[in-house]
Amino acid sequence: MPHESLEAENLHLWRGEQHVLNGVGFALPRGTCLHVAGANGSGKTTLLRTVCGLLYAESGRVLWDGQDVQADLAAFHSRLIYIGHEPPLKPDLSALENLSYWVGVRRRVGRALLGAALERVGAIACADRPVRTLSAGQKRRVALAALSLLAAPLWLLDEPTTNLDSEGQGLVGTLIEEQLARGGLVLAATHQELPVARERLRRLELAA
Amino acid sequence: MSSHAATIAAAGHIAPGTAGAADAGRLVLLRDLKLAFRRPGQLIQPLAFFAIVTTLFPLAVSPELSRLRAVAPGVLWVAALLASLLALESLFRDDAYDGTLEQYALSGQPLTWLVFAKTATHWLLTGLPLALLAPLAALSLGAPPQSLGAIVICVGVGTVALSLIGSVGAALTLGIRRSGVLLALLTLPLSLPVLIFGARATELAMRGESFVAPLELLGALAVLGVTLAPLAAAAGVRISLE
Amino acid sequence: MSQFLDMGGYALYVWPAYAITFAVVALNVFWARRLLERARAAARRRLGVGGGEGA
Amino acid sequence: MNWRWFHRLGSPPYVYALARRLTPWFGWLSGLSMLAGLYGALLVAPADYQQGEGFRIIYVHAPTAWMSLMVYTTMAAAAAVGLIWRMKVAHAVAASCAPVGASFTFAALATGSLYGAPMWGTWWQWDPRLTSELILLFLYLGYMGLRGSIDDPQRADRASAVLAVVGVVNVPIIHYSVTWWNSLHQAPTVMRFGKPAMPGSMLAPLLIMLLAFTLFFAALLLVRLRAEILNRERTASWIPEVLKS
Repeated sequence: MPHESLEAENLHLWRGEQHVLNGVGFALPRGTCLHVAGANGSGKTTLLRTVCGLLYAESGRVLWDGQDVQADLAAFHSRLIYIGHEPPLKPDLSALENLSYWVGVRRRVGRALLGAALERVGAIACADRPVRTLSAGQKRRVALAALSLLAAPLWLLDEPTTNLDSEGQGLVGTLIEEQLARGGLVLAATHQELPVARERLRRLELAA
Repeated sequence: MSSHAATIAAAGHIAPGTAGAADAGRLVLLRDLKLAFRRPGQLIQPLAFFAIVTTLFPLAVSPELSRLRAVAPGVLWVAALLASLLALESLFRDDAYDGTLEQYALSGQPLTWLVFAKTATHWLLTGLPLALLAPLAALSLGAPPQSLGAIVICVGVGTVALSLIGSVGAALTLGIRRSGVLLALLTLPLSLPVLIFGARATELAMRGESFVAPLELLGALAVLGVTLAPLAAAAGVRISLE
Repeated sequence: MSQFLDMGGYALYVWPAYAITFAVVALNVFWARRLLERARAAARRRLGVGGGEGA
Repeated sequence: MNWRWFHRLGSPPYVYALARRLTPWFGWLSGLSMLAGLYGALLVAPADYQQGEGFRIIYVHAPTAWMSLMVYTTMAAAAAVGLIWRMKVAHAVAASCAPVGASFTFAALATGSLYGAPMWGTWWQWDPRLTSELILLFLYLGYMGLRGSIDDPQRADRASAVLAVVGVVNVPIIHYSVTWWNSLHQAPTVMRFGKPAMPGSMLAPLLIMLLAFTLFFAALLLVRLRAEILNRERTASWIPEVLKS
């Protein structure tokens, strides 16, 4: 990961009559985390989805390594992982199965590695249980396991700490810190505080 | 639990390699198959529907096999078309709902290919079983036994095209509430050529004549569908995520 | 004149065909104008612009 | 990528003004040529030696059938441009086409049925052209249904654009399959619409009518386009200006 950086310039986006993103911009050098804050409905999720290219800004652009990401979206996507507020898990599959398919679409991973990742996030006990029987917090932890397995330089996390107990929130902090220490970038949208060291943290407040 | 601990110890730190598009497509297919077999009841529904619709005709038209034989190809194809349509609504719906489609769109893998894998699952789970069930229905409608093999082939090829056409409709109607009727309105007119060639091939097969020409046309539709439909369906999926 | 209206016995078919076609033409003119008027009215409301009535 | 802001910001007011300026021209030209066509169709053209005066229906049937296909093609072309270049005005054009096309497809079906009735002795025949026309009507209805069911205007534009492009690829296939099917089930020809070489006095009104309807479509499109542009441009500063007059 040489000099990865993420910038957004003057993003504008409307949803129907609503001007959701009104000239949002930021610059994020490697090894830093951007805390996107703001009240409900202030466009946190919209910003994350726009940055990763799911939504198309009517004006403005997103730059990865100084390159407009629209030029090669697939290449940009292979560098990022996005986790929305509901982890994409199938109720009928076990946590381990879910993880193996989710991660497997992008990387070849053995069962051992999957187990190790689940162990790491404290969800190994749920490995073989159908996700339907897991609590919201346990599902979150399974999603965190995917995060560590995918090894992408850019993380986009929507409300990563919801439904987690204080130990789980600490785990999110640790994972983010590790990612930053590797030189990775994190964009986290949450209205809670992020348990991350101040010097690596930047804050973007979205107005409602 | 202890087995996990053992495998973790053995694994060490192997750097995970990037999965190719073929791996990704295979995984999507396997995952959908596994999910479907976790709920076998839903797999049987389109087949039961097909069986019921073909049973309605003898009751509505006439129990005389000679009269049923005349309408049998049409009945078979209309029933197959509707049964395939019935299973389409859920093709992308669950994956859209829980964010799996989002992950596919952001996986860096070609979405067209992943959508194609999902469509292939739809065919394996409805088209293929319908093709295997069609001879039974045909027999009950007075088809001669020697035509049954041909009917399996025709329905098998035709449902490939139906699944592909349907995948476009299913992708475009994602995120619309009560999309079932709209899905039918979009898909059925586009499926008309499949119906025409399929029914003709079945009719010829039942008469013991050569059905190669309409079967080739069905095959051409399937090939055209394979090349174009996943592109449109992937575009539809992307739009639904906007 | 009545010979013209009779259309050689085809009056029952010819005149309805013309009537339907030009009814569709007229309806299209009406719909298009109404659409534009409504769009202008909506834009006025939205942007708070006064101005002349009608299109 | 300067083309993007060019299309996004530059185009709509320009297109709006252009549409406004061109509408009366197309409107009057189409009105005049329609009158001229009607005169030719009803008074100048001789009766057909086989179909007698009933033949005059072709002067409204052919133009409406022509409209149904031309409008669909225009819609699909605009949709493709909108999809590829993310051009708002192109989506507005596509949105303007569908109701016009659907209404003329309906007219083509009705006049086709009236044209066929005296020759066939029945109001409906599964004639390949009429059947294709009916399927085309379903395609229009599906398009409008999809557009109407999606709340977000941009998503509605893009999803219906994909459908229009898929539809236009399918129209020739559907027409071919219907013709093929028809050739199996029916004596080859009950009647053909305007096939043999027509004398000039018969052909000229037909060509004038085709031109008149094409111009009429252009005029309608320009009016509808203005409405669609107004509905799509939410914050544009040029709108108050054009609303004043």
